Amino acid sequence: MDNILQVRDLAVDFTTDIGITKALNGVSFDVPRGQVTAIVGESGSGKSVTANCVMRLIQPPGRIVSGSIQFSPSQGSPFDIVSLADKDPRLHELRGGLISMVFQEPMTALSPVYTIGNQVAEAILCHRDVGKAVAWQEATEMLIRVGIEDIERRMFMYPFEFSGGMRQRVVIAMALVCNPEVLICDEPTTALDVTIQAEVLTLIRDLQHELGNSVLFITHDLGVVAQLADYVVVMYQGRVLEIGTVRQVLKTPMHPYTQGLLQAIPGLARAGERLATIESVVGDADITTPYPLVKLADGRQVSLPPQSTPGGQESE
Amino acid sequence: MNDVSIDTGLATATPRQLAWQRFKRHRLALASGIFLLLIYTLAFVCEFIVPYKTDTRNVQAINAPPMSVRFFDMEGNFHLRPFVYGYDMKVNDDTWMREYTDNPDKLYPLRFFTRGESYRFWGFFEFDHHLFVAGQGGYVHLFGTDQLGRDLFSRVFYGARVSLSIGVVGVVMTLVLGVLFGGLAGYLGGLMDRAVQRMIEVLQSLPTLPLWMALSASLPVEWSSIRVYFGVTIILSLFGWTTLARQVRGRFLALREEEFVVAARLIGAGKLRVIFRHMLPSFASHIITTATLAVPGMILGETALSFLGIGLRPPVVSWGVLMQQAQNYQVIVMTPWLLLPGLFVVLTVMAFNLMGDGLRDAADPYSTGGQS
Amino acid sequence: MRSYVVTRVLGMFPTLAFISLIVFIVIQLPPGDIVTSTLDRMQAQGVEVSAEQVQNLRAQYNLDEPMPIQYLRWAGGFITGDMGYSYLFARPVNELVWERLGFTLIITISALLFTWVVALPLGIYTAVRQYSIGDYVLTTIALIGLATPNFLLALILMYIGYEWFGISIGGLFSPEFQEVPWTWARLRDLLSHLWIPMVVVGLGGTAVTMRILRANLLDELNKPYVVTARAKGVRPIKLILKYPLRIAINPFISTLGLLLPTLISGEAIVSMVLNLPTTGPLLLQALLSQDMYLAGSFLMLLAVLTVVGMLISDLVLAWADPRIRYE
Amino acid sequence: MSEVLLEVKNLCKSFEGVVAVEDVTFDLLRAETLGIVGESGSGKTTVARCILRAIDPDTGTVQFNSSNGWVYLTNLPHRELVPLRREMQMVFQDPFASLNPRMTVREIIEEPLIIHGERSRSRRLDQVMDILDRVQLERDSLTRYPHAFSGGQRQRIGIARALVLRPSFIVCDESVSALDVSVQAQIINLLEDLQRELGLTYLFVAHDLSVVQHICDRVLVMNRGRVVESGTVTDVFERPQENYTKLLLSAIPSTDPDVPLQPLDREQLGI
Repeated sequence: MDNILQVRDLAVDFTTDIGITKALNGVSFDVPRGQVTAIVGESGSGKSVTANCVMRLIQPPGRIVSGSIQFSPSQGSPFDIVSLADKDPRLHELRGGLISMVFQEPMTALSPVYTIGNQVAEAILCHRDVGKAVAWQEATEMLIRVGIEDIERRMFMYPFEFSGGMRQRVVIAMALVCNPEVLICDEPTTALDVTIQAEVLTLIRDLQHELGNSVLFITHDLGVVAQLADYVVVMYQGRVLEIGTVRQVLKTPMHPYTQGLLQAIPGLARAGERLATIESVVGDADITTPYPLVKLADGRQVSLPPQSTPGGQESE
Repeated sequence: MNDVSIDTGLATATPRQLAWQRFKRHRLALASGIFLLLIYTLAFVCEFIVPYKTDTRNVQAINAPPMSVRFFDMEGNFHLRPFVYGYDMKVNDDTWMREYTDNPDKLYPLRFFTRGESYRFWGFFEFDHHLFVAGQGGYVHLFGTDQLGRDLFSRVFYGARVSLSIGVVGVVMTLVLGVLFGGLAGYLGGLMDRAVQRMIEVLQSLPTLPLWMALSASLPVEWSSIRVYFGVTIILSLFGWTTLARQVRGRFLALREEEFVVAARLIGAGKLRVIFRHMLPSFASHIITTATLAVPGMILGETALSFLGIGLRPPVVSWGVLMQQAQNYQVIVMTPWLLLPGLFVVLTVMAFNLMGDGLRDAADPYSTGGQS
Repeated sequence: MRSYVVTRVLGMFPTLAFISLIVFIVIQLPPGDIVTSTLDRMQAQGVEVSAEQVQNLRAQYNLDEPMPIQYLRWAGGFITGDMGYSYLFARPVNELVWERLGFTLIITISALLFTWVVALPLGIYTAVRQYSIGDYVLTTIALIGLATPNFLLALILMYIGYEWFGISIGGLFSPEFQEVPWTWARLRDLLSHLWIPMVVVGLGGTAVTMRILRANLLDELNKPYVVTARAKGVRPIKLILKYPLRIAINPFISTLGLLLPTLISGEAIVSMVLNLPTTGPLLLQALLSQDMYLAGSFLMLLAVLTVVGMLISDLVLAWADPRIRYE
Repeated sequence: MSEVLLEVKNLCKSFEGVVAVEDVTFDLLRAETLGIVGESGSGKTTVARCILRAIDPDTGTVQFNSSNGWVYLTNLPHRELVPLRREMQMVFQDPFASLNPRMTVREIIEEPLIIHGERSRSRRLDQVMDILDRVQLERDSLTRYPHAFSGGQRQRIGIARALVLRPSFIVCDESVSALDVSVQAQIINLLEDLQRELGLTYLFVAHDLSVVQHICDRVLVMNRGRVVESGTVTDVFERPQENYTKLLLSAIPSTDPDVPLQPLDREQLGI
């Protein structure tokens, strides 16, 4: 089946004064073309590290120890992102051109000393051989598309003159302006108020439908996952515990950790009752053991509990 | 917020122990600290360390170059006891300069922990033992001598006592002024804050050296050495406190809003308790760092003023006073060893800067506290 | 922006008024005045002076007036461009000051330029190549530069110049150009002498600036906006220059103003060692002989210079940083 | 049962001319949990801090039903507030910033006892141990410093410090919003257990509506410094009257993929 990204056995170490921390410990999953894949996990699960690996943004003291990320663009031959040399021209083409990224903090993700127009148009100038006027024009169109009004004036304004939600729209425009094949969103709504979050989520969902690119969405919020994702990867302490479609994972979670996570969310349905905690759901079982990943007939990877592994399937 | 606690060794370590561990990792900072400890100790007991007093003249050695300590004599024989050669002086017929060479007949062994010139230790009690002296009625000038035949090695360490202490005394005064004004501005705010801010702005926009010069020049000539010493120190700290005051004020304002300080107020802690139990410990490390980094400025200031002849004055010996002898290039070309006090200034100032850097890194309680 | 400039410029005046007061107090501090020191001199030569003569002398120098009047007279004169009369040189201060101030300015500004030209690339290099051998070497040199009093550096250069090259370093002109009117040849001669004070005065500042820039850049290098720009595909060199450097340079511009007092201080002492015809040596002379108007005017002019310098650096900062400009 | 513990009337507070809280009025009943929800800048934290006098309000009154009868908190000089601190405490948002990094857990939890005049060392230690058990922290935590604990454990230390004086009233200022979902659940359970055991009254400030929905009996919705709607949780969350409340509720993404997110439009609602 058609996967635009295939992550296999990815391992990342962070060397600190205390010792080596294994931020990723053999992570494998697929990102199907034209769909939204969400990686969900709590802090320390390694979900952001995974996203940064795809962009090759891991900096010392972090280091990719092993594994591969096979990228299959719609044109040209597939290649492994991990093994690209630092000076490989494909790396430059990749960052911002084929794959682009939206970060968590809209307040600090834009340089305070350049205008919005400058920073969005720069993304075009970095990847396409067009004049400044063309870049400016296309940047304007993209900003209109993400819902920035009064554009003639706003192009010349500085990020600090924008609200948080507006800034995140600008960052999204900046990421989409080169029409990337993959859009990575690293907790893009965590720093926003719930009403603004809803607006931004709707925007991302609509743009994805419209442009048809593949999205890798990093979040800790299962509500956001439910609303946006087609596929879900559940991570915990640097490992993938469960993979499946959004309905499989959220409605019939198999891994006890996922079950615990879902039950720990407070809500009206269980008002007055005690909330379940991971411990109460998992008990003494070792929740760091991932369920084996299985390739289904349609080529998708999913995880199944060991006892239910279908015979004959080629397991990963 | 990783829900995994750090291994138990670090868990019970006090913040001070953690800071010490971080500081120890800075090899250069640690080495600088040891160097400073050493040189301050030597300066403290300089009467004992050096063979001569500051005004002892050796008329056989005027403007004589540094001697080297030897174990092998000119015939290549090994001597268990280190020794120096005395000078052989000859006046150059063309330049009329004294030129010195080693005299193999004057072999002076060094004797350790033995009697030499008597001195009053810190002016209090009479003593006559020295770390080393030259035996057999000879003399030893490890750093050479000046135009009056005074031993530069001895003078450098006496000078260290004055120059190094001026750094510390000056910084203490700076601290008092800085913490006082900064604290007042930060705590009282309003009019006081604006007044202090304005004062700092004015003081910082004055070129310090000319102003130091003007103030030093106004110290009466008839003042005793000790009064001049304190006069110069006060002048140096008068313009140095602004940086510290700014920092104290800034930290004060920031800390006042910190959640743990608000928490302390909400459990009913009084003002004094909030300040001394919660706020001061949090910026004590910053104050120590700033103070360490401020000492070099004081030492350099004293050196510059004394060098110009308007700071400390002979017979007081300080590094700046010593450098004053090397004011023009004729002197330097003939007797370059008179620049040696400068080397001590450079080393000391470097050591303070390096140690300050190390302290600054160690001061932050969470720099490796376990969060990303 | 305009209102910022206006408030900033207006704010300069109270500062200057304050400074003039401090300067006046400082120069009044020494016990005695020009009259007593003149009297001492005369008496040393065996000249008897009557009390009446002393009174006349004081009146002539306006020293019999109360202090506030003296201050106002001095400050007022200063504003109108009349800086009084130097007793030491028996000439109006105006005549003595301008040429020397010009040389001070030339040395200070060239030292400032030297500082920037050297510190900027080296600071960027040491930050981007953190913990490389080059970083260690340059950082060590900077540390030594920071720890060396600049008069010592001047002395060492003098020694090296004489021992190795057999030239005597010092002064701003060769003897044949000392007292002649300005020509191209004289200018060339000045430039050939200028580099030594420029390097000596500028080196300490260069070390400081390099360290500040390195620290600032390291702070900025991993900020989210830099990561965003990298993820956007901006090429490495442009990335550094356009993003972190632009921000790292802002606090740096504001230190430019604070650098001026240091440079002027350094210039004063180096000039005395190198025997340069600038304000420093004359100021010292004036202070030692209690030539109050001369010393006061020098101090005040140097202060005006730094305050204006700081104003310029603030305005440049406002121009460079939209966050300030738009407030 | 429904005795009034706290009465807030016409509370106003501005910061440098910007209005943060405008004319806020409400009552708080003993042993209930009242939630204040709103977006950032709605003034909810300012209200909480004004009540405990961490900030002094501009105008308005706060009356507190203390063990010695009713007092006007807003008029009291800070000196006279000290004895009242025994009865009202706060649990902060940031488990990292709210604990003094230079004090051990024991010193942190013991400090309120010292301030409020408990002189016997052994009695103090007993109380500290007791509260440690209640918040489910190991006893060997006492000699450790905050840096040795995870976010959830630190929040327990913060709760212990607030509870050691046996207050009747606790303000929780976003106390669980910085925590991961799994840790958040533990802390919410803990807060509920403590409320049952000790008969505590909570003022619970949060931006997370589902947390408020779970833990609170009644709720105030704030927007731009004003209370726009108040009532029982069931009323407000199931039958919201005000447009702003409707907007807030519509923006919560459901964890059910079959319930699509359809946020209301600010402009259509006229907000």
